[in-house]
Amino acid sequence: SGSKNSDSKKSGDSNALAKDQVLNAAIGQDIPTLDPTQQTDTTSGNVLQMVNAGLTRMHNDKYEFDMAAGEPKANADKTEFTFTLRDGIKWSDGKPVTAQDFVYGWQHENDPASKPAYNFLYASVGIKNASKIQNPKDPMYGKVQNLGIKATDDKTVVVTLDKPAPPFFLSILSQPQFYPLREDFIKAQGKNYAQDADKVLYNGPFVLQSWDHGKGWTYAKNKNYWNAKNIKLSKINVKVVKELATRVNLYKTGKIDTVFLSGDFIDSMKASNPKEFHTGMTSGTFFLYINQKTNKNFKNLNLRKAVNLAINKKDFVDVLMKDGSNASNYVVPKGFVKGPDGQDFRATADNDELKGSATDAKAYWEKAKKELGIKTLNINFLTPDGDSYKKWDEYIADQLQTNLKGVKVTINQQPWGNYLKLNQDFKFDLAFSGWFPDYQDPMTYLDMWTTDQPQNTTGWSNKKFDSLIKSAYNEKDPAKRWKYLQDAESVMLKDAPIVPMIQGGEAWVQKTYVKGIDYPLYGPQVDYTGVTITKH
Amino acid sequence: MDNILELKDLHVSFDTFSGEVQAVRGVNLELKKGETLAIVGESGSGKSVTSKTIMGLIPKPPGKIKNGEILFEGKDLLKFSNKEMQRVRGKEISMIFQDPMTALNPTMKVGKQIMEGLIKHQNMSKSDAKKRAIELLELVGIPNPDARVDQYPHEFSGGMRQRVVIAIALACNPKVLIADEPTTALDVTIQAQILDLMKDLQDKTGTAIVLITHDLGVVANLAQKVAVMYGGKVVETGTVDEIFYNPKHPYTWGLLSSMPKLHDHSNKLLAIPGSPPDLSDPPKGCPFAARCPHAMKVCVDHMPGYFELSETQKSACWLVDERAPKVNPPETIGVRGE
Amino acid sequence: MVRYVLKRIGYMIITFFVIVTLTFIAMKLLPGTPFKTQSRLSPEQLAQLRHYYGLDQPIPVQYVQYLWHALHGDLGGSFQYGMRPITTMLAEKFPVSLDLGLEAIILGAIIGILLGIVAGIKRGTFIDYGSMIISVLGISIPSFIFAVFLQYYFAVKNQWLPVAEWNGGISYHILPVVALSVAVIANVARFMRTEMVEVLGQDYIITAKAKGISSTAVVFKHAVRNAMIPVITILGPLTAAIITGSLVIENIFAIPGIGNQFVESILTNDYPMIMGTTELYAALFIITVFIVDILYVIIDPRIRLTGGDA
Amino acid sequence: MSNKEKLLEVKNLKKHFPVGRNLSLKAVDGVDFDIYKGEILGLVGESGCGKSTTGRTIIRLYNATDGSVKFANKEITGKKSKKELKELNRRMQMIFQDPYASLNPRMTVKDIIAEGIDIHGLAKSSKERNERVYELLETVGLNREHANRYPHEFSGGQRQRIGIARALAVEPDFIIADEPISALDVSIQAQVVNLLQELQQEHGLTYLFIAHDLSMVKHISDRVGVMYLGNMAELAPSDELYDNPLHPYTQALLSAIPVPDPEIERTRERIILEGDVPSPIDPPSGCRFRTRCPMAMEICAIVRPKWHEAREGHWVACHLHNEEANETKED
Amino acid sequence: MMKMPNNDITNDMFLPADIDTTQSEKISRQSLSFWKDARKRLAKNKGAMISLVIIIFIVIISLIGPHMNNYGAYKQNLHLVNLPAKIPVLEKISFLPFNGTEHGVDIYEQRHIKQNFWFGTDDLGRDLWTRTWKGTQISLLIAVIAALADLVIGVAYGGISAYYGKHVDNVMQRIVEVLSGIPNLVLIILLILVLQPGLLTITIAIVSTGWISMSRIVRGQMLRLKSEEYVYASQTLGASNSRIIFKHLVPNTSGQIIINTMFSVPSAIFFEAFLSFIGLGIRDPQASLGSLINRAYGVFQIHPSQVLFPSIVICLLLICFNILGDGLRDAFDPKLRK
Ligand SMILES: Nc1ncnc2c1ncn2[C@@H]1O[C@H](COP(=O)(O)OP(=O)(O)OP(=O)(O)O)[C@@H](O)[C@H]1O
Ligand SMILES: Nc1ncnc2c1ncn2[C@@H]1O[C@H](COP(=O)(O)OP(=O)(O)OP(=O)(O)O)[C@@H](O)[C@H]1O
Ligand SMILES: [Mg+2]
Ligand SMILES: [Mg+2]
Repeated sequence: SGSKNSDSKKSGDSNALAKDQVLNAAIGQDIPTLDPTQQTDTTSGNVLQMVNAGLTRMHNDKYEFDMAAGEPKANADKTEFTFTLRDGIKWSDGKPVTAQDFVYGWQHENDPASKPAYNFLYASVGIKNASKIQNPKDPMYGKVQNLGIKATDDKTVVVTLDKPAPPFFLSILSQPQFYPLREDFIKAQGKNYAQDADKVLYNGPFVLQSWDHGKGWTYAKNKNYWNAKNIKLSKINVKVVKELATRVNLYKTGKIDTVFLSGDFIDSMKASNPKEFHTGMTSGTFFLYINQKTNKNFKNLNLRKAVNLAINKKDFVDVLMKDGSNASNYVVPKGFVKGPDGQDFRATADNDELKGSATDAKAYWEKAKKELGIKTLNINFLTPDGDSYKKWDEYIADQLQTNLKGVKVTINQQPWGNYLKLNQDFKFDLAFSGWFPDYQDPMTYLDMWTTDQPQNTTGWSNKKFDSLIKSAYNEKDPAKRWKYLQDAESVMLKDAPIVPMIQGGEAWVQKTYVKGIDYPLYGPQVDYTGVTITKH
Repeated sequence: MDNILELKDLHVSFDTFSGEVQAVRGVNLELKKGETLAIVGESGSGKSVTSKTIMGLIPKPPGKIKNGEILFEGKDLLKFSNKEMQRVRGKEISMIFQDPMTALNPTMKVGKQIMEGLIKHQNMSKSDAKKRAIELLELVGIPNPDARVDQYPHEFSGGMRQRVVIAIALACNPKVLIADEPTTALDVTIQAQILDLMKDLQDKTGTAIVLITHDLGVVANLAQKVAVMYGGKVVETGTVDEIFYNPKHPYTWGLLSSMPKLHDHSNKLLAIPGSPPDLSDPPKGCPFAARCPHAMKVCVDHMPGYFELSETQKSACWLVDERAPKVNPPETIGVRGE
Repeated sequence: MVRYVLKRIGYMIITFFVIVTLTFIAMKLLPGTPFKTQSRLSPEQLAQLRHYYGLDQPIPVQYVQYLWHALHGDLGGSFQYGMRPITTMLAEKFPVSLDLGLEAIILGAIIGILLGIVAGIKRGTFIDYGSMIISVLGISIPSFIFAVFLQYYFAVKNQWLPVAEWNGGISYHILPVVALSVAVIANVARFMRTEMVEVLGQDYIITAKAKGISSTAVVFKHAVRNAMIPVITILGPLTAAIITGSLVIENIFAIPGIGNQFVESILTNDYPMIMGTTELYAALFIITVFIVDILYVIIDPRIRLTGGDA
Repeated sequence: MSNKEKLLEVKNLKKHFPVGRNLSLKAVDGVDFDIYKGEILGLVGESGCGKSTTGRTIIRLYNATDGSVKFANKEITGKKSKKELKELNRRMQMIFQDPYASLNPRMTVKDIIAEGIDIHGLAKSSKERNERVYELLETVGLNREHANRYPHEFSGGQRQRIGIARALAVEPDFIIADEPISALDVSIQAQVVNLLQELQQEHGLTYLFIAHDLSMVKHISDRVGVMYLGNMAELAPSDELYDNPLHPYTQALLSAIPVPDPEIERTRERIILEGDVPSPIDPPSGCRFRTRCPMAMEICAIVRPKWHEAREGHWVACHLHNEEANETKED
Repeated sequence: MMKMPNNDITNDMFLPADIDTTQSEKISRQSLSFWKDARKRLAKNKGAMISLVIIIFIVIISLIGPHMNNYGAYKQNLHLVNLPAKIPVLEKISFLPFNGTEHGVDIYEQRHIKQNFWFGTDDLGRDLWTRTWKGTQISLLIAVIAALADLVIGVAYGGISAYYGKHVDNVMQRIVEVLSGIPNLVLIILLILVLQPGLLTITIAIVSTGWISMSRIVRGQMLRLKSEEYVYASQTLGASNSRIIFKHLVPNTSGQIIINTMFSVPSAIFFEAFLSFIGLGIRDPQASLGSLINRAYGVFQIHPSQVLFPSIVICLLLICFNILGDGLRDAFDPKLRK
């Protein structure tokens, strides 16, 4: 977003463009999948958003109309939208992108036979019949022809919803799950579909020129893209290099132009290449679940507060993260979404509910001990495994043990699959978790805490909170809805059902001749569509 | 000068973990054209070392030749360069080893092993060498040699392998053949075959043979002259008859009387007590003194020189000295066959 | 011979079958699913998905299905890579690893054999000690430590060689191949030396020398050949060592091979991938050992197998 | 001789080793002989003809495939109780061929010699045990200082004597000496042979003396048996065998032995046998020796010659001496 | 009769010498048991002795090292993270990495830190000196337990297989054959995945394949020994099975067992480190050498000293154990014995 992307304004225009508009990058992981139906992760999502296009596209933290020619026509209660497609939009094989392709794409995405991985987005946004089609118990299960999308002609897509469209309706349409798909192509490819660069059709700003599994991939500018004239880069080479140290070396030796940093490389690169160093914030928030469902001790508010205050989050972000992360006492991230008043959610929300020091933590701990009649407390601290978590876990465990005498923390690092299972089975006391938005609305961070939501693995339940969320769901007035959401968050934080830790940041270096890379808080992780390379 | 091979005061030592082993401590030998000289003696008395030294095959280190000359046709082999020695080995002097099971390269065809020497020494072409190899196999009595040349050693029995080894040794018509216990590893019936073969071949080629063995029977069968070694020295040498019927050295006595004779009916063998000297710390005097029933004070500290008993017989024993008391050899000595 | 080969193949199949079964059991003991968004799915949806992936079947049925599919070259799809077929992925990555491994084995074997020959001939000299020190170091120092320091010195600090990558010119191959072949060199050199010493002490070497052929001919025609035959036997263990080494070396030098993929699949619990790779490794190992045995029989004329037509 | 008491009776003894599937190596294939009390029976034959196997089967190191062995009139093959076996082990002992392999390198000479004493509980105290060991050491011509040393410190002849002392420790009646001298130097061989002879006289022992050196066997034995490829070819008192060998194999064997007497060697006529000993896995039909026999007849390939007493105390298995065989069979 | 012309020889020397024939049986060398002999041989092996000393030194320092300061192995301090190594006196020696600088900057001065951390600190501010030696303890512990478990299982398995022979052996060997067809790494990784990393599971995983080579050696050795003549001798004396096993088979296999155990220690150290390196090792806050290296590898270029010290320790350990193993093998090698 603009705030992070400082360079483009200052020096971008003053420099002449280089002859070769080629960007070289490296990443730690290969593309997990090119099939939008299977996509669940950021890397795949990023690639898909670069090479494909839906009705809308996220750019500079705002949605823009992409395949859709402009604002859709909506009915009065905002349950039916009619999109008109742009003229001359084409697939990479030269055939036009039609309204039928959208219908097929959306239906395919909801067809149980295609084993969709992330299609609950349709239910969240309230596309007509989506939740019924997705529910195996419902008679409508799998009957995708009932989905709220129709093509009235080649250029017109009519989308119907179960209830009035939420504010994030247009932004969520930029997600890969809502892309058009070409039935004939998919059928022809069969099993091979999306397995290689030439086994997919593209309609986005770039095409995948090659995908060398495990080694990397290359984007090339898509000449058929309607907005091709505004895409400056002719090529992006992305290498897959697992070790960060190696990626940094590639950067230092000039083999790549930009690289994300973490841990100690942040300090080191900041010191050695200060001009090329950048940090920014992401929309990921990290927190600890407190299990009060099966661990009765955690029903005690004082104990939950003690745990909350015992961890020095400032040191955590300053010394351990160093990537621009923010110590957070909240769940809805900063800079993620603006309200009807044009103000950021956090600017007007309650930020200090869980503020306090280690001393306060001790006081709460003493109280809790008395109330519970305990002297010591053993905490099973569940976390997903992964290199970065290691350090964080140890720090958190150490903080709890040091600041709350008598607490003994056992770290239980588990592979992702196990973690999910243990977490959902409430087999933990504290569990480290992060949350990224599904759509650009505070709701994506809040409705999960309502009573008996599957994601609410704390066992916390608060009637007031539930009713505020419900009100927000049904509220048509954006301002009121906004207020409900802010109140709900405040209610929740007062009760400390979780330990908010941080809002994630990101640090990276990029060569000074690279302009216009954008790292939006919602949308693709990295947006290359505005990048230019100046002479160097 | 009809000695084809002559060893003069040869000394060979080995550097080992437990000090210097003086394996050969002054060996003198003479071998005439077409003659068979047998070297007999206790295990470890230096027989093999002597023969390997002649061939220039003592590994250096740990071995070193401390003194002496090896005159082959009057030229000292010890002064030869490695290259020159290579020309002598196999061509002028060749050697047969004790164990036919290990003496052949297991991964090389038998024919090729015979051909190698031919190609090197006689500049033969491959096909000529192969023809000659087949001839040689035939000569040493291997049936069906045409097929056999292309077989590997493991396809041969022990006796046949020893024949192959002999064929290798005889390939270039050497003037001297050194046979280091050529039959020890073989059964008697096979031994008889091989001894027969060797005699036969010597008759045909006139090669002089140095035959090393433990077995006095083999010596009696094959040799014209005998050298008896003990403790790194030749203690007695002479013709077969002299050594068998008129030996002068108590060790030779012991050796002869500790062997039973098939036709002999006395029921007690004459054993030599004790065991041979440790060559890493050899005795100053006669090496046999410690086991000699007739040892005198002089024997302990003074090594006797050779007493020439006849043109051909020499003995290194103080008993032969006129000052020594007269000692009779054991009864069994000097008895000729029935 | 034919009988022997058949018997060996029988064993190979049994071994492989056991490995497949073991991996299958191991994977079933682990709670992994292809559903990374489990928490956002309703139990019904989850159940439906399990049904689609055949995960609601009884384990024995799944086992039979797995075997049946495996028999048809279908090892399932990668959890990590959008159910991309494991066989395709392995087929893509295997050539890279094979390339690396073969280069390392060939280079290592050649250098190791040469070192071993020289050390064996010059026993007790400083050349001998030198090469034995090299081999002790090579055997002792873990390849990943070696690789890390190699990379630091040659690529990072001095930038003589590329840091990480594969393909495109030998310069990319040098560091990883060297790092991987050190263990091979060390093991081969040591083994070769022992064999040389052993062979040089054999009677037939003396026989050969007694023929008067030159020392070089003795060493190369008689000693080296015989010493090299047993070296074949360590090819099996070496393959295992190369596989082990490749896991980290590929990672350190960012080589898109099986080893790299294997580690990634372990760390991301991509069970089908782990199983597939495990099976590939096992097959590779089994086949190598088999080839080594057959080679041995072919090369060493002493071994004649009884039974069958031999 | 027949009035002497038989200590060991071997009847149709067979020992086959399984090799590979359906194949067996007929190491010993039906031998018969008796050993009388107080005598030395020599057993000769070429390498691999089954001498050791015979000895080892008698002493039950191998289980006999077939046949019977009676020791002091008691059958000793087949299943036996622990007690019976122990008794047998005490009365029957063995001396081995390889002086390097037959002594446990990790045990002191004292423990090696005392092993039998320990097993059979022949010493009441450790003092008595020591005394007994010292005594035995002296019996075999070693001294008591050697008791605490390890085998590798001894020469071959000394080791062989230690092996003898070990066998003597249990005061056996019968000793099987399996090539006790063939690994030794000539001068040392005589030491050991003399010792064995002395012991036999002193203790009234009975020996089965195995060797491939016919002259040594003849020297030490009262009677000599000649084996060929798992069969017994001939058995006779030693002088009789030497003076009047009946079997062509014995004749060839005798003539093949070089005699340490140049005069004899110069004049001796040799019978040189052709070829090698056939494989015991697939031995020739009929007479085992026929493939190398200079006097082989048609019948030799068909009928296995009968083991019979061709003369008083002179047994042979050869078709050349068949008439008597048939005669003896008839009465 | 003749006379040697030698003035030193006097007539009285020709009297019988009283040579004590029993003397000839005397052994002059000092009595050596197998173990003493091996120990002596080992003691002469400089490399092995130096290795032994280094290993002992590392073991000792790994035990006392963590108590040499009071930072503790787990104590975090975010204000003291990522410090380079600094040792008061050694900091003056420029080529040693102990002067508290990193890339030319004195970090201690820059960050105003008064304490000294001998090996520096890690990214959570924990003292690396303490952690390195604690890690060494863990690595050694795993290695020793694994080696011992290999020993127990391998000896039992190999022993039972060889001892019972026939069908038992057949079945057991088929199992081993199948097991050894699996690359050990794969088996280890599978086990770790199923059992979850931890000290015990790593050990179990390493042992899961480690015992096979031991069992093979023991079986092979026992089968060979079973037909050794001294075992037969014992059998003819009526020895019970247990006597044969414990007096003869086991002591004679012990050399091999010890050698193999000695080699399984470095291999276990390696596997632990390897597993840690690929992320399957000991879990923090516990440390092993491998996990320290793994953690430090990521920041190798920034803070080289973090990876340096555990790497040096692990390499030293591996090299020394290997050299010591070689030394033991040479010391026990029967080929060198006579
Ligand atoms: N390469 C060597 N290194 C050290 N010592 C050696 C070497 N070769 C021979 N010797 C020693 O030299 C001495 C003489 O050995 P040699 O082989 O000549 O005896 P030999 O008379 O041939 O005995 P045998 O009858 O047993 O063959 C022995 O003490 C032996 O140990
Ligand atoms: N344990 C065994 N298993 C299989 N075959 C054996 C075994 N022991 C001996 N044989 C075979 O039995 C045959 C007879 O062997 P034995 O040892 O009895 O011969 P020998 O007459 O003692 O020979 P030598 O003179 O070489 O000692 C040989 O072919 C031998 O290979
Ligand atoms: Mg010799
Ligand atoms: Mg035998």
